[in-house]
Amino acid sequence: MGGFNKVVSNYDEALEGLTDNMTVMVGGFGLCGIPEGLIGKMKTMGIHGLTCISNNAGVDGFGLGLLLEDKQIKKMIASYVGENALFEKQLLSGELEVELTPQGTLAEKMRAGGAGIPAFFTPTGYGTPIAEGKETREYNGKMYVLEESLTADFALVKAWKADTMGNLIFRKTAMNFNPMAATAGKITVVEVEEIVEPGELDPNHIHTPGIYVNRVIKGTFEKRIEQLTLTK
Amino acid sequence: MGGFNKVVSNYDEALEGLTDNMTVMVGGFGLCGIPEGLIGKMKTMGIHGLTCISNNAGVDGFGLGLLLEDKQIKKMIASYVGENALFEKQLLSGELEVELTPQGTLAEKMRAGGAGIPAFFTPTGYGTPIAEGKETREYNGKMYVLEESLTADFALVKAWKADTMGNLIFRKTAMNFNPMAATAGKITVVEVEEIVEPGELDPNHIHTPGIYVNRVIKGTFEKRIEQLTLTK
Amino acid sequence: MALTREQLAQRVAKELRDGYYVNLGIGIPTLVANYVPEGMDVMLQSENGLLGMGEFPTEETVDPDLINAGKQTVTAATGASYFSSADSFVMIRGGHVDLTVLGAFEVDQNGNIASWMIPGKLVKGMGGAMDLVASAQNIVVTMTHANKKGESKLLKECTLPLTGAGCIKKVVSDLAYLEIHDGKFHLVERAPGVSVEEIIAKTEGELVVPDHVPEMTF
Amino acid sequence: MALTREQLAQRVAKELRDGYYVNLGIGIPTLVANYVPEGMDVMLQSENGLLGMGEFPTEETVDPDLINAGKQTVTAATGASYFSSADSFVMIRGGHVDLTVLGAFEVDQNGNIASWMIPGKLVKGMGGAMDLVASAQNIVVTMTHANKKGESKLLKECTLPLTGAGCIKKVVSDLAYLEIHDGKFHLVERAPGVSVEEIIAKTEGELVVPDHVPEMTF
Repeated sequence: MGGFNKVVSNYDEALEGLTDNMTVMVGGFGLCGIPEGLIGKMKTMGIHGLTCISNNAGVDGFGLGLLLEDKQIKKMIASYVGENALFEKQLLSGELEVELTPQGTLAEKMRAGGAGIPAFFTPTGYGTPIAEGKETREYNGKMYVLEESLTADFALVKAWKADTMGNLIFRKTAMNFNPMAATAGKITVVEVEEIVEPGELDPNHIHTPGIYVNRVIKGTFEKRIEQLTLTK
Repeated sequence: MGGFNKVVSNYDEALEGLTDNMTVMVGGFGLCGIPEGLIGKMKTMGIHGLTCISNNAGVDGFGLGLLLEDKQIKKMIASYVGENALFEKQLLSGELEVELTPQGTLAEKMRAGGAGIPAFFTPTGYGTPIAEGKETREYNGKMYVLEESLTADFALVKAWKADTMGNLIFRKTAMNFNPMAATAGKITVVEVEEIVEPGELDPNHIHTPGIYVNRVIKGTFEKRIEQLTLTK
Repeated sequence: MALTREQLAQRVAKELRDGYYVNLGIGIPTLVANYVPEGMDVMLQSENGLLGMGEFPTEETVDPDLINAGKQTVTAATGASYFSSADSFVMIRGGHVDLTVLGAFEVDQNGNIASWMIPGKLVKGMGGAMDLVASAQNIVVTMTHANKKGESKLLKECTLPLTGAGCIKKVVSDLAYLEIHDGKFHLVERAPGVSVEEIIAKTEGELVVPDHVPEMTF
Repeated sequence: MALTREQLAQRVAKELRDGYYVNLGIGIPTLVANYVPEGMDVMLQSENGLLGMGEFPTEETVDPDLINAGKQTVTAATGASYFSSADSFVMIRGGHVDLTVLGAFEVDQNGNIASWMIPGKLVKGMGGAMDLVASAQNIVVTMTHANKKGESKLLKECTLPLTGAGCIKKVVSDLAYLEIHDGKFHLVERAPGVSVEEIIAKTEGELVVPDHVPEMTF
């Protein structure tokens, strides 16, 4: 399948075209299901002025936290950013801008971006600071806020398995924001644990069809655990 | 799992509470993936004045076409209704009302209904009769139409397999409108080919989690083919 | 000679590129699948919930759970995936499909298309056509240039209710390949043996004709 | 005596019903899972994308790909399912979750809740809390009745930026179980050994006190 072989062999190729001041959407929840190698590559590329859309901003020294070390992120769109001392420092000093977005609204904004829906009404945030300056409207006696969708120049996604055509399967809760990110990037790059041949993934159970995926790279993952909690 | 056993043993129980003049959302595309037994039960129950939300209206003598024979449907919300002589007759005589909705808008209205999103903007239908009387708005130089979501008193869904907790897996293109319908019914009833024990379905590949499902019934299916096309 | 249905499909197939995800409408557009150029791979999207539509099945492989948007029994190609109709229109509305081919009753010089409703006749519904034309970047309309009475279907302004507004840029008719921009039809190719004069005569909309109009090749 | 964290969780657990799908917030709400009444089954929803959260794993079964919304490693219960965060909030926003339990800084007599932001302190974000309170029909807030200085956290009007407006109907504090309707707090139960006078003294918002206020049972 010549035209559908999305596999690239190195990170240079994977992130070709990603430059300063772009908007990058990154899958993951905390450190779970993040494209570790692609984030690492963004660090070594030294690109700056990034707007990152991701539910969280990593921790000191891992995940998107790596990009904070050299102040590569200009603006963060996220729902929760409290795991990171460097983040706090740059936020308070004004070096970093944050647009806090409720988690469900963030997920839906990403889905809407990929789905060609520019805006939708949600009950989330009505009557709170999140709704300030936004249009509100009543439906069936309840108040809703109009929220606009999000897209990105690049979407960086972590999946479990891909076939060479970019069909994806995620694993357990490492799915999280990855499927929506995959649909919302002008260029979508997926880092996976395993690449298989077309036909090896059950068509009935593909989470993300290859139509959304531009590049696939096989990564190696540390999968750092943020909160190790064990049964006593 | 006492409180999570959704299995009912007969169609009376499956459709208990469904009465005249209710709104019923029905999964399926043409005759593919329709809850045959639940539709048959609606016919024998003799309920009338129904508003049916379904992509199509069946054919003469099968699918939702069965409900036309006794004029049980008052209003049809669908994207394509051209397979049915009885439908045409009742439409022209004014006995039946039709609200034609573009297929993608219909699918999204059903998803939005289940997702607590009362309205969204879509490019579909702008400048056409579909947009008449609806709010339109420009985003990034393109025009969009505001569409409202759909929910129903009952959602009737056809799935391939369910576990007793109502977790569902669909098969091939028999999925179609069923997953969205499952989320948008006040009461969601699912007719399946096979019921298995909890734990037998791979949690990574459940299409519809049981949270949306109120009742599960094992059916038998004719699976009539509308357009048999074979390789010559 | 006006193009046959097969020739129309053949000409449209020249718009395919290796690696394209393509949605083909019912009728002539469906035939385009038979003319994918040698050595080129395309994936066909069917809006009911299938990416990677294969050939029609045999009597042995036919499966009522596997149909296309025309409700025909089909098979799945290697690398196919199934998904809900909502997810299918995420692909379509989100602009992820590379090429959409569909038929029309009328197209006008402003890129409007009418393809779903003839007032006074029974309205069967628009199916997915409105979503497809509203969202795709690259749409090819394939149609006859004129109706059976010889009246043009490439108009200054559509007379029938629209399917979409300002969205059509390419038309393959049985007489010509035309592009639409700047509020005009632009004649690009003519069907083999069809004169520029005939095309001009059968085009009601404003038509820009270059000095040289090559014949189509297939 | 004011309730302990464990007792708070125990009292909240009395709001569970067999067959409930439940979202438990971080902190005390998480402990509610330890007090599901005998013979009752509930399914725990975690908003990152898990329905059917099980116990914490052992060293052998721990899996970095399986965490809850508090980023703790967990397991999956029998009958669990995984899904995207968008699909997770279809459940939440669509009102499919039967019971939501979360903490708060302040609640007021109009059902407003403030739980995510203290101006002047660093703002870490609201996570999924705003979605949860905006959509759930049945929310229990569990919190201390007053802060460490003895100042009431059950107010006439929240002083902190809101998480949600007019959405809270039930509060289990360390002193009492209260319901909110008609713009007032209604005292329903008091913690064992806590006097009605203490509850009145520590409730700034308008409080309706019935003649008899039973002690909580667990």
